[in-house]
Amino acid sequence: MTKPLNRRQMAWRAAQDIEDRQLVNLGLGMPVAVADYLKPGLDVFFQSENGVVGAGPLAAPDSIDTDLVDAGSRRITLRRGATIVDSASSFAMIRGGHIDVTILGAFEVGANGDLANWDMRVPHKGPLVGGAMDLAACARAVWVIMEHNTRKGEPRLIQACTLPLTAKRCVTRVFTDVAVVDVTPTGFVAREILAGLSAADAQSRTGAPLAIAPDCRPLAAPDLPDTD
Amino acid sequence: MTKPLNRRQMAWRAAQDIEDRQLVNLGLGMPVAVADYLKPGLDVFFQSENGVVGAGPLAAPDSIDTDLVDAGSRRITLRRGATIVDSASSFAMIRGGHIDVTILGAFEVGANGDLANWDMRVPHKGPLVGGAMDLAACARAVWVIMEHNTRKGEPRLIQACTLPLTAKRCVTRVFTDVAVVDVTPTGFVAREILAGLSAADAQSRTGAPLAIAPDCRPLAAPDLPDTD
Amino acid sequence: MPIDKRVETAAAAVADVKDGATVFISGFGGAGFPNGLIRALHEQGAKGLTIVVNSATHRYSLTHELIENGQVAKVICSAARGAGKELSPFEQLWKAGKIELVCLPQGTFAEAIRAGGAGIPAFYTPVGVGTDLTTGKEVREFDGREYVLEKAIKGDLALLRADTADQYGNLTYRFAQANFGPAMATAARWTVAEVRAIEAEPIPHTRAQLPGVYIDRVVVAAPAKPKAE
Amino acid sequence: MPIDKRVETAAAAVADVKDGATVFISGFGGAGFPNGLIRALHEQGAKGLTIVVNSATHRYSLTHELIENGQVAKVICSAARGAGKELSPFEQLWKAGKIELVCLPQGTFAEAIRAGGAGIPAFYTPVGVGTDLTTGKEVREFDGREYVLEKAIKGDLALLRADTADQYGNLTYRFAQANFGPAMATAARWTVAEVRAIEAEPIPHTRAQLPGVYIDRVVVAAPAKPKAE
Repeated sequence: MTKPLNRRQMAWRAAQDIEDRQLVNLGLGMPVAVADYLKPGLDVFFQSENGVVGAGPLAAPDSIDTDLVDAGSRRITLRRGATIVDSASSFAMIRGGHIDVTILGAFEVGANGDLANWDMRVPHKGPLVGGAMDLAACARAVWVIMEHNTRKGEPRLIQACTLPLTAKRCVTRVFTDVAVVDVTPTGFVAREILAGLSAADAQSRTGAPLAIAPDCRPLAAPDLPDTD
Repeated sequence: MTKPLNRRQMAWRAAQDIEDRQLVNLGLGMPVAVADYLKPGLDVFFQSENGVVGAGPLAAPDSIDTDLVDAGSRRITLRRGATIVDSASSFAMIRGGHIDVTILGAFEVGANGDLANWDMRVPHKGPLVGGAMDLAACARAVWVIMEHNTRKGEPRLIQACTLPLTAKRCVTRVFTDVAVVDVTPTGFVAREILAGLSAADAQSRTGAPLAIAPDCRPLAAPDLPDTD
Repeated sequence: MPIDKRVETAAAAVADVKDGATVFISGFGGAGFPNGLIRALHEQGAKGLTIVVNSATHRYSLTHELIENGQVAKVICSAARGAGKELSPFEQLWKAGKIELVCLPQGTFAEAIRAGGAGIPAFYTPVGVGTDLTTGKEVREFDGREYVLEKAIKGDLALLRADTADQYGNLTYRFAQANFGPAMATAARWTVAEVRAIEAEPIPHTRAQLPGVYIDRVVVAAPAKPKAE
Repeated sequence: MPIDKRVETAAAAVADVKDGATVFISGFGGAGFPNGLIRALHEQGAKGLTIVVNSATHRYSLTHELIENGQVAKVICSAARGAGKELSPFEQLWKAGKIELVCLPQGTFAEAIRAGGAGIPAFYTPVGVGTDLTTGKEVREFDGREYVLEKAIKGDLALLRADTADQYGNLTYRFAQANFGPAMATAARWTVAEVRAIEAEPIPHTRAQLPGVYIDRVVVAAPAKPKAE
């Protein structure tokens, strides 16, 4: 079996599905790395919940501006043509369905598209929802990047979410370390599976029926160093 | 009896009640003339429904700018410190209760403060409400400038409005050509009456009980040419 | 491909408007009327339109050309009265039952459009409670005051007038030009802006008044003079 | 008297905050925290406060000083989790039942504040339907989709950070400084802005990002450095 994708490779794979001229919002963690791997020639705007429309790469250490940040408090730059709006306007943009694609991390995705990504029920720690519910409920397409299984080997793609939901029936595509899975009206459908991983293997690692697309292809990504 | 106030004098009288630093919206017609007669030394901002916050005097003929207008399509100027917002934000300001005083024209005012100023039921003509309902329902104080009686001598201050309402229970003060009348929980109360007009005369020209304030004073205004 | 929303002519910008479309038209108080685009829509000829415009008839607007040309089936506005004693083209067609009319308080009109673009299907407002303009609408009390439920307005197309644009569709406005335009741009599936000039470089974020992500096409158009001018 | 909203010190700007007040605090993602005013409010000592702030605990904010000082009875936010594995001061007091918590989706939080300033008592949003954050709230269907009714948030005082102000209270922001500030300014009975500098002349309308009519006091304050910096 080919080695499962590392985190950067998963981000790379998700990036390949972004289309020209889309307005894209990337969640904290793995998803923000997607911006590094767009297909050549694409002209894409990245929106951040704090109102930046056209976030560019991270700022170089010697040109950091503490007022130029994204929703993850990362010190960023602006791309050509970027604008900045206030939070109420930023979420009007999100809630109004103006974001073409949002790519989020997740703990669990249900076979009906339910998403759980905001609360791990960490004992004693406070809740942190941020903009995840707005993005999940309202972006035109909601994609997830996550490991196919937990560290203990439990499936994250499951029949019904067990953790608190972020939004119902919202996820349409999941990029994992071993597969690209669409969430369809009839449930999970594998579009790509890691070379050497059989359909039966993929199913065994998935907590709900996993159909195999007729044109299912091998999942592959270029060599990339993993994130820290 | 002293001569009834002309239209400019009515505007002058209303202007005397505007306080320092208020945010004021003036309706079309007589009310816009109020801006010409503020007490000396006041620093007042005039808001217009089209988003101008800090409307100044009319533009001189040789410095007209067709993009610098108020809600009445008048070519205006800006005062020091003026800002301009879009319509949604302008009405957020109005509806949110941020306008200290609005001064409107009216056809009828009810003894309970009901205002009718937007539809004369002109046969075949279309309705025109504009921002009147927003201003009447939401300004902190709603004052009216109108003739005390119609051309036929019918009262405009009446027990209950007969014309379509602009807003219910909103008017708190009425400046007419013969009186200044407060609308209180117990009905109309005259604060000023034209010198020489008796309380009985004022009552006879009013379509609902008109109490006389203990400190009721003579209504007076400086000589001013009437409007066209 | 680099984003470039510039188109050559107003005609090209509205070439694909379909019969029955709901079309927002900006402009208020004489500023911000997209008269070049309105004229192009007149010439394009789409029929059965629902027009969402503050004034059904305004002396500085060319909206009446669409109405006189029989292209308009419905008007949603806050002002439907012609200035003169004679009936306006709109008033004639409305009285004849040929145009449907929805008249809203201006702030409700603006907020309903803003809601349409902001994913809010309905909201409560104190404006219009107890008046003819909210007859039949749901009234509900919050903290002892009555409010009426108003629904969002969404549309197919918005026609805006602005001062300048860049290739990304970012817009600047002069003075009171913006009025309903920004809200309309968010509530329409696609939006065309006519501008005085297109800037060669991207408009800096400190000057941009509407993010270009809301704009699909920009076109330079001299202000088309309506009759009143 | 000429309008002049300048005050000399942050202490003077918040001198009259009363116990039990509802206080908005701007700031998000590290930008726009009014740390000078927060510290002044800490020193002023008002207690029983309801704090409306996006993050109950943020490494670039001094909000935690109010919390540690026992001044806060309730927090309305979208993020209440401390960054580290150790419990934050907020989390300790919340777990001990000494601070009440309302956690909202961030867009609902922003829109509820905007609604509070815009005279909208309640609105429907699709966000949070079917999740723990809308338990017990009214759900209603419009055009086949479910929405939840959310109430406006209003307050007594808003504390903002901006870049510059003028004597009229008009504000400019740098980059992402604005975030929740403009909405908060409209929803509070009075608003104080701390700024890097006060401009000698009025800010031109083309540069002003928040009309001064929403601002009551402006004060120059160097950015107070929180621990994380």
